[in-house]
Amino acid sequence: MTQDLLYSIAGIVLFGIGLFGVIAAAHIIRKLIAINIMGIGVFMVLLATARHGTITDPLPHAMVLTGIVVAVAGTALCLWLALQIHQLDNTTSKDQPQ
Amino acid sequence: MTHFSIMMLLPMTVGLPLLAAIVSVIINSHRWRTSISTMFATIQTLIVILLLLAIPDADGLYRYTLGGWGAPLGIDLVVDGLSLILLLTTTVLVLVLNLYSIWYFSDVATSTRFWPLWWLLVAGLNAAFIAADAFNIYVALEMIGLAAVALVALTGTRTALVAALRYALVGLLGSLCYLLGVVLLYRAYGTLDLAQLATQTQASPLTGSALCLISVGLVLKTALFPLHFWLPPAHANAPAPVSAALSALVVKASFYLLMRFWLDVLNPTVTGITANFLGVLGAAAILWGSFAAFRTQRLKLLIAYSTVAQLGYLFMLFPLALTGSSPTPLSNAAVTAVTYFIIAHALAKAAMFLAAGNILASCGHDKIDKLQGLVCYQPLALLTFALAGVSLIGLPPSGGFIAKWLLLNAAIENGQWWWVVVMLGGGLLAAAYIGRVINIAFSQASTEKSTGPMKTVPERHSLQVNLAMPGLALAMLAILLGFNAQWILNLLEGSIELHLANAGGVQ
Amino acid sequence: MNLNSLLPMLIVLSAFIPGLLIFCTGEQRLWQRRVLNLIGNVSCLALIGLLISGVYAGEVFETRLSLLPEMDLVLHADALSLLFVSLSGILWLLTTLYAIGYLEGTENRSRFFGFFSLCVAATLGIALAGNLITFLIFYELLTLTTYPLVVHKGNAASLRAGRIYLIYTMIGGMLLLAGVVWLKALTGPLDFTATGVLSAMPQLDPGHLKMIFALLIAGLGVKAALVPLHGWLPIAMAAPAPVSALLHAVAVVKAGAFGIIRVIYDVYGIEFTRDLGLTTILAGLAAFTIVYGSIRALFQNDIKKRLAYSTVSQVSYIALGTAIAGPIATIGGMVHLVHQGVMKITLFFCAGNFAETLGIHKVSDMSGVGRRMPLTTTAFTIAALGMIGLPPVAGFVSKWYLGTGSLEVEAYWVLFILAASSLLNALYFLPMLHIAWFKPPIDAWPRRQHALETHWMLLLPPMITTALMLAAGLFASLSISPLSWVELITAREYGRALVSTMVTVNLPLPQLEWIVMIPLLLMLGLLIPTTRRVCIRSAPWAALPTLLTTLFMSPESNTLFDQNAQIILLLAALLWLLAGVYGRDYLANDKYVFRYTLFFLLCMSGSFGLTVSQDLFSFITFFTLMSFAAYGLIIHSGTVKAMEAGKTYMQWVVIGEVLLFVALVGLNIHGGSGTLADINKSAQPFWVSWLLLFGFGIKAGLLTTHFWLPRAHPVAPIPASALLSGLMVKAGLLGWWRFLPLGEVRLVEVGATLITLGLGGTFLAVIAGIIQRNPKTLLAYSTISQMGILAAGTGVGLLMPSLWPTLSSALLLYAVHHALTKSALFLSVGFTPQLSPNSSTRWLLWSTIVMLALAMVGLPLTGGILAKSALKNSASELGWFTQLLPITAIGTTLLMLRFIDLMQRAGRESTVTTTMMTTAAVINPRFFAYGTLVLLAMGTVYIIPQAKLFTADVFSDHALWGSFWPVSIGILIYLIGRTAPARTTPVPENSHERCDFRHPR
Amino acid sequence: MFLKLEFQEHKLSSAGLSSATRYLLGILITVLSAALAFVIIRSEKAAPDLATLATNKLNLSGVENPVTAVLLNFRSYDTLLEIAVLLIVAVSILPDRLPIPAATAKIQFLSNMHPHSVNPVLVGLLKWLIPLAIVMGGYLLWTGAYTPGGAFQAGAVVAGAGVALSLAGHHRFIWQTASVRISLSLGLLMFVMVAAANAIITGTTLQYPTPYAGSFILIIEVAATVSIAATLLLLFTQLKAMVEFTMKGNNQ
Amino acid sequence: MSIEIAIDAVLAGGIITLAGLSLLVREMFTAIVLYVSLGLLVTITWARLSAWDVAIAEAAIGAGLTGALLLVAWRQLHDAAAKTERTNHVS
Repeated sequence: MTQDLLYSIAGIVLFGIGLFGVIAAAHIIRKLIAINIMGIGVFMVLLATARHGTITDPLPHAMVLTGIVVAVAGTALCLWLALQIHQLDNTTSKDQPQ
Repeated sequence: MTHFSIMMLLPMTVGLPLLAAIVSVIINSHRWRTSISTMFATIQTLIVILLLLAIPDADGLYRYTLGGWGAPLGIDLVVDGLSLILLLTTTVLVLVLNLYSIWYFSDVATSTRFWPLWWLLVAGLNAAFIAADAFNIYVALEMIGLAAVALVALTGTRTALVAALRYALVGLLGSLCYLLGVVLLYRAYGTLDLAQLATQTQASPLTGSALCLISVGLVLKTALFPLHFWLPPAHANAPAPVSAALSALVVKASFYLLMRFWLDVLNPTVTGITANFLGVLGAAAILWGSFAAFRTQRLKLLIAYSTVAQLGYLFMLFPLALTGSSPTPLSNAAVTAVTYFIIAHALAKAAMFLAAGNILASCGHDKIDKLQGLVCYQPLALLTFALAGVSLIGLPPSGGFIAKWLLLNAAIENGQWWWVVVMLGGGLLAAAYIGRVINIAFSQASTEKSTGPMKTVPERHSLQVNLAMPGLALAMLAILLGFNAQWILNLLEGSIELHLANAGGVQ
Repeated sequence: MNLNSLLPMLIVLSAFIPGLLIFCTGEQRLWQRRVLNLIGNVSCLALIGLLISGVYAGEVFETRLSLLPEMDLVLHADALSLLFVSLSGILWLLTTLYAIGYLEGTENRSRFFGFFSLCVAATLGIALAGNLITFLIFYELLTLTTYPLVVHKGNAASLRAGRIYLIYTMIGGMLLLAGVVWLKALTGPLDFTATGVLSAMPQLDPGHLKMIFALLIAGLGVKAALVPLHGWLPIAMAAPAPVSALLHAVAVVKAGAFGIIRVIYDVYGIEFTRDLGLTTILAGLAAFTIVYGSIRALFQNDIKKRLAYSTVSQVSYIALGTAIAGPIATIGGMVHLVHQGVMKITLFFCAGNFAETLGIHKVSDMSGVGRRMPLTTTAFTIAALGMIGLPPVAGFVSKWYLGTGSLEVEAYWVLFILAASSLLNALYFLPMLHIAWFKPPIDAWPRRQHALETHWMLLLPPMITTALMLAAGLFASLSISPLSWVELITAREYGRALVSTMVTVNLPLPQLEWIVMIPLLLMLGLLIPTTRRVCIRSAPWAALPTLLTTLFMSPESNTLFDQNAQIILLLAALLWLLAGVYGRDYLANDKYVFRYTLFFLLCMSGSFGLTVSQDLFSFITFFTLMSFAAYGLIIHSGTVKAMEAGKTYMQWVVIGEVLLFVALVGLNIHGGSGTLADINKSAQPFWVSWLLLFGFGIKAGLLTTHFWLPRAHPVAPIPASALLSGLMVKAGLLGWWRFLPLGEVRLVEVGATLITLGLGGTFLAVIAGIIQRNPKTLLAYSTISQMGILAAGTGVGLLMPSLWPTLSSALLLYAVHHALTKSALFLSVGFTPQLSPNSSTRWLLWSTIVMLALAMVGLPLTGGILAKSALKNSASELGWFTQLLPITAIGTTLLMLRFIDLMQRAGRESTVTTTMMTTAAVINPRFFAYGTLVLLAMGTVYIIPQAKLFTADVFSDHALWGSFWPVSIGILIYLIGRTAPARTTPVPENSHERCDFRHPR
Repeated sequence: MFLKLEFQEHKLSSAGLSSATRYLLGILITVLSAALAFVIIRSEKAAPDLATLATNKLNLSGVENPVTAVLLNFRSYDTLLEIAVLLIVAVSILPDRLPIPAATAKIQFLSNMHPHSVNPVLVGLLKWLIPLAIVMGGYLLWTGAYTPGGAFQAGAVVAGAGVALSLAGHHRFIWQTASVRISLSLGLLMFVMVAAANAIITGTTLQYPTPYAGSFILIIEVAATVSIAATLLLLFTQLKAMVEFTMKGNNQ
Repeated sequence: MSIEIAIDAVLAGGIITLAGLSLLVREMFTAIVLYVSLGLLVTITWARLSAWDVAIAEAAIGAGLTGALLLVAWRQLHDAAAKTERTNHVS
């Protein structure tokens, strides 16, 4: 068992956990956490792949950096949408007399 | 110097939209923004046309080395007949939708967001079409996905926002699946360049897993049948030009990539069973999507479901091109057919969404059952809808007909008659749901039904011709496509083959 | 690109571009739209003219536009496409005109005319399509462009219609598409070639080809409304009338039928199709459709629906003709494309006129519409008769060719289908005509708004199409007729020159055409109000020129015209003249004298025409004319009884027509065509003889087919009865003589049957007649009896051909004698009031009546004895027959005695006004005519040239005794019978089993 | 799969899936993951050719940190598009209504607020923290060329300072000004400009002239840092602003 | 080497456990906190994989900013939920 394989497998497991969470969870924040976990899993496999004993491949690092930024952007967008929906729900529920 | 100018056109297809996006972020005047956008759209079309003219000199394939590094280390751009056709479709549609949007988004607040997002979406699309690098595709897909989500959310209603959110989640999930697949490929072959991958791939479990993950990701974004659930609400609730672009272009981008991976990059891994599996899903999409379109109550939802159904036709490509006795000539026929289908559907569907947008704007709703008498007060919109419908059903003379004809031809020549049955049945179902709308539109506005509370009296002012014309132009284009198929096919001829041939040559 | 390669495209564009422009016109721009329409119409027709002349000159016209590799959009002008193109072009013009009138003042006209033009453009494209793919393209385009027309009204019914139309046509289109793609994948580009593309490719799998054929035909069958794919058509009736007209006559259904022709002939090749065994199935399907459509039509009360089902039925004739796969049947099928188009469009125009002008939508509402809208109803009538297949309307030509063609390939069952279809057609069309013409209107009509009966634009198109279809039938043999054109096409399809032309119309005799024309011209004069009175007055004299010509014409001068015919014509002219004179006086104060005169003249024309006609076509034409026109005379009085009688008459006439149609078709195919003299009668197969026997037997009142006679003859006005009983029944006889192989071949069974039935009729009619109370009915039975003798005589001729030369003369004498005497007897009934005991002129009248009765029974010195002895002598070789003849005389005596009795009773019972008592009441034209006829009846027989053969025998003792004893026995029996109290109730005139069918309501 | 979305916490439901489905899903995913892991274990990894290539070409890239070289030279196109992705999110979140009159703004994009309660510790800390963060950001940016660090990290640190500022409640960012829009798009703008300039200079887009590669990269990085910082800050403040907006609405 | 592997294994196990927990715990706040701590562990992992650039970015953006965003959003949803519950109780 090398470091590479260990983290690769861990990455796959994280990906699986995240996938399960995305599908099975209902709450939007939970879903986003799950997606981020998936992302971490993918990055982990990628970074593990970058390890070749002494040599470290810089390409995956750059890719992961890009991936992290994209992930945070996506997460932010999703949260923003969720909050907007929530806001609409609250205002409408307030408008309607009970 | 000539070398220089032609080379430059390729990155410019991405650079220009980006520039347009930046300009429309910075500039805060509606008039300037729209006129600059139009200018950019025109220039972009010219660029693609120039590329189109230049491509024969380049033996049908065109590679551009960004940063001067070359494939494994740097990123290349590649364009061949297929991608050029998609680029052309994109630019033409962008130009028309651009004009439409000028009049459609008169609200300043929305327009402030629309134009940058619009151009970023276009940049993403163009980037995806000319991408030659697996990771680059990921970034382009994210661009497309997030921009599309933001555009869907522009409507601001709860349904639209929920649809956008769902779309965003699906998009992220799909991208991650795709990315994991790319990671596995990188692990196995140590390169991200598609052409290099194509030469190196062998059928191995790892490559197979990679193909699986990539396919799941892309299929999710393309909304193939069981994974289509996100599409109808998203496409139906977006603003009209966005709906048009989503249905016409966005789903096509991921399909185009799917095509590239299955037919070219990871072709050795593909087995007949998997290809047939996609075909079966496509058939299910045709039937189910059409059925759902027939049952739905809202016009835009109907069109969106129609997209689900029409996407099913695209997936006929895989069994038709990848199974059968002699793959090389067959694949060409099927690829040609599907490419033609993509164009025809893009034009028709965009036209349809624009027409629906006009109807929605003038009636204040798009409930199909309440569209009586539409023919009298929105004749142009209905005409647009009907012409586009003709193409969607696949009736001659229209682009849709030629496309369906080619598909059927490919299926019959391949001896896979069951797909013929499905496709023809799908055509009938399409006729059913389009006929349903038109039938109601032709009925007289029911005056006797006014006994109930007239909550939904549509505000029946005719929209300006401005809004009607772009859609009509697209619909006419979809029809005219049926008359002049030859030059598009000439362009396509051998593009995939050349791509395959040249893939090994580039190191 | 020269003109030749542009012309087909230009033709399509000539309809397409105006269509697009019309969309852009404002709703209120009436004239702009009209001008656009007109420009399109006229330029289209001009281009078609150019095309036709070019194709005649052998130039090639082809527009080719590449769509895909191996897939071209080809517009190609060949003979077949020209047929359809010109039909579409002409009918487009007419329909546009009609539509302008029809839609005046309604909404959305720009849309309507726009789609209308586009629809025509698609039809033209279909016609000109040079390969299956182009065909498919325009076929689908047609679906799309007709849809807005179908739903034009926008009400629930039209929406439903549109929906169903779309469902059907879409499914059809998909099937067609599947077939075309498949075929294309197998064979490559599918350009139509005259002998078929596939027949030249032997390596193809027949199983595939069969399945493709099924797909193609199913796809085309939807538009062609083949059962079970016809469901959309009747429902599509919700569309406006011009649309229905266009849908049914030109565009949609014809597109399907045309496609079937194309597929069978130009793609598969007819012989190849036959070898694959596909034609039989298609023919079966078409046949089923024909019968099914007709049956469904029977039960529709909505006019347009009935017409729609009629279309379902009629269009399949085209498919049938194509599928029978013989050159002649092909001609029939293809020419029906044009003929049916013209006829059906007329019907729909008329239906539209009824609906638009008077708000009539139901058959039952058509009561009396003939009086309010005579022109429209006339057009409707002619078209309907053409649909039934009556000559000389175009429909007959198609049916004739279909029948002949089916015999050519020995598909006898097709004849049954044709016969059944004609019967059914008659069943659903004739009641409509009856209702329209002879029933009183239900309510007051809406007020007239136009100078004519309706808007002139609504009236003109049906008039033109009526003229067209008459012309297509009458001048079928001209080289510009559709028929000739179709013959040319067929010759090319079969790859060899076709020599046989089946219909040669030699209008009677070159010199004698005017005999027929004079009554018809007079009839036309009748239709014009200003000349009406004059024409009514001079109607009888229309027969005079005929009389004079025939009298002074030497038979030898014209070989075509034998002596017998001359005598019959003379007889006819005489009877028409005298009965006419009588009738003018008799009906002077009748309300419906106009109608009477009209049918009188038509009948006269038919009667003359059939006598002088020289070919099958003319004969059957005039025979039909006479038979149908007589209906008007029979129901003249308008009483319930008359109506019932008329109905029975019509039923038998139609059955007779159908039998004769089949018989003559058989005669034609086996005996050759040409003039009657050229026909090889002895070559006829046995079934033709049987059909002739019964077909003409109906007219001749032969036992078992006589039932109409005792009902119809008495109810007509007296002069008409005289003509019916005296002359018109002889037409049946003439038919036998003309077409049975008398004197040539011995037909034992037919002859024996004829003798049996004839003699049986002779005796049974006596029994039935003697218990009648109405003298006219009695006379009618007497006619049956006498005709029985003539029939039996004819039967003898069949049995013993050697006897025929003399026998024919004897029969002629007998016929002439009977005609004169029976007419005179009928006319005498009109003088019943003068027979009352206190009338001063009764003795004069009684003497004439007794003279006539004596002549009838054949007492010496009368014409009767000559006739009877002639018959007896000529048949002397047949001992038992001559033995039976005197016994018939007993029966005749009984009948005549009873007649005198009845007349006496009637005279007693009649209420008499004083004016009738005077001598002056007798000195009038009526009596003059009657007197002349009596005199003629006494002696004319002797001056007939043929009489010379027999006069010697008349005065022999044997003959005298032979004529005397039966009469004596007859008188004896009658006296005995009269003393016995008559307990028996008379046989009601309608005693026979009623085989009528209900009026569909 | 995503047919049910919830925004309220108190329901502990599970996307409308029954427990059986959840178990099945879990088993399915476990099996698939295991299979994938197995495949990875069994399959060979490609030789690090690209890594050696990158190392060999590093001296041509104008920077010494290989990751930065990849990000901003070898695969700069990816980064260009990535910054575009950030712009997408920024534009879609960018508010279009002014919460307060812009006239109260001291700096163009920052306005003073007068919160009810001020946390003096936090305020005191901020006075140190913000300059420190900016210096830190600058350092990370500069050092990115040689050692780990770069525009993303620098932007994140600067944004962190902004977050702290907004959490303190003293100031409020005004996102409607032109300067904000410029700074949001500055990174992308500079990137595209540099690309265009390169095209003119070297004939190939994004190919820096070798001696000036470092400078070009620095220009891009500076601009990108500004944009990244602005975008990240925007994301945070917008989500937070929404909270305040909604709370206000609820309190009324 | 084995110690190295052991550390890595512990790290990986911890990450997986945290990931599972963050999806399974009932309280959303706890889940977010768990996620942030997961991010920190991941940062360490990245460092162990000698991906220093990534580690910095992960700490700043992946764990830090994402966590902050999630918390902010959660707070809003939570407050509103509590509020509506309260109003429901009152009425």
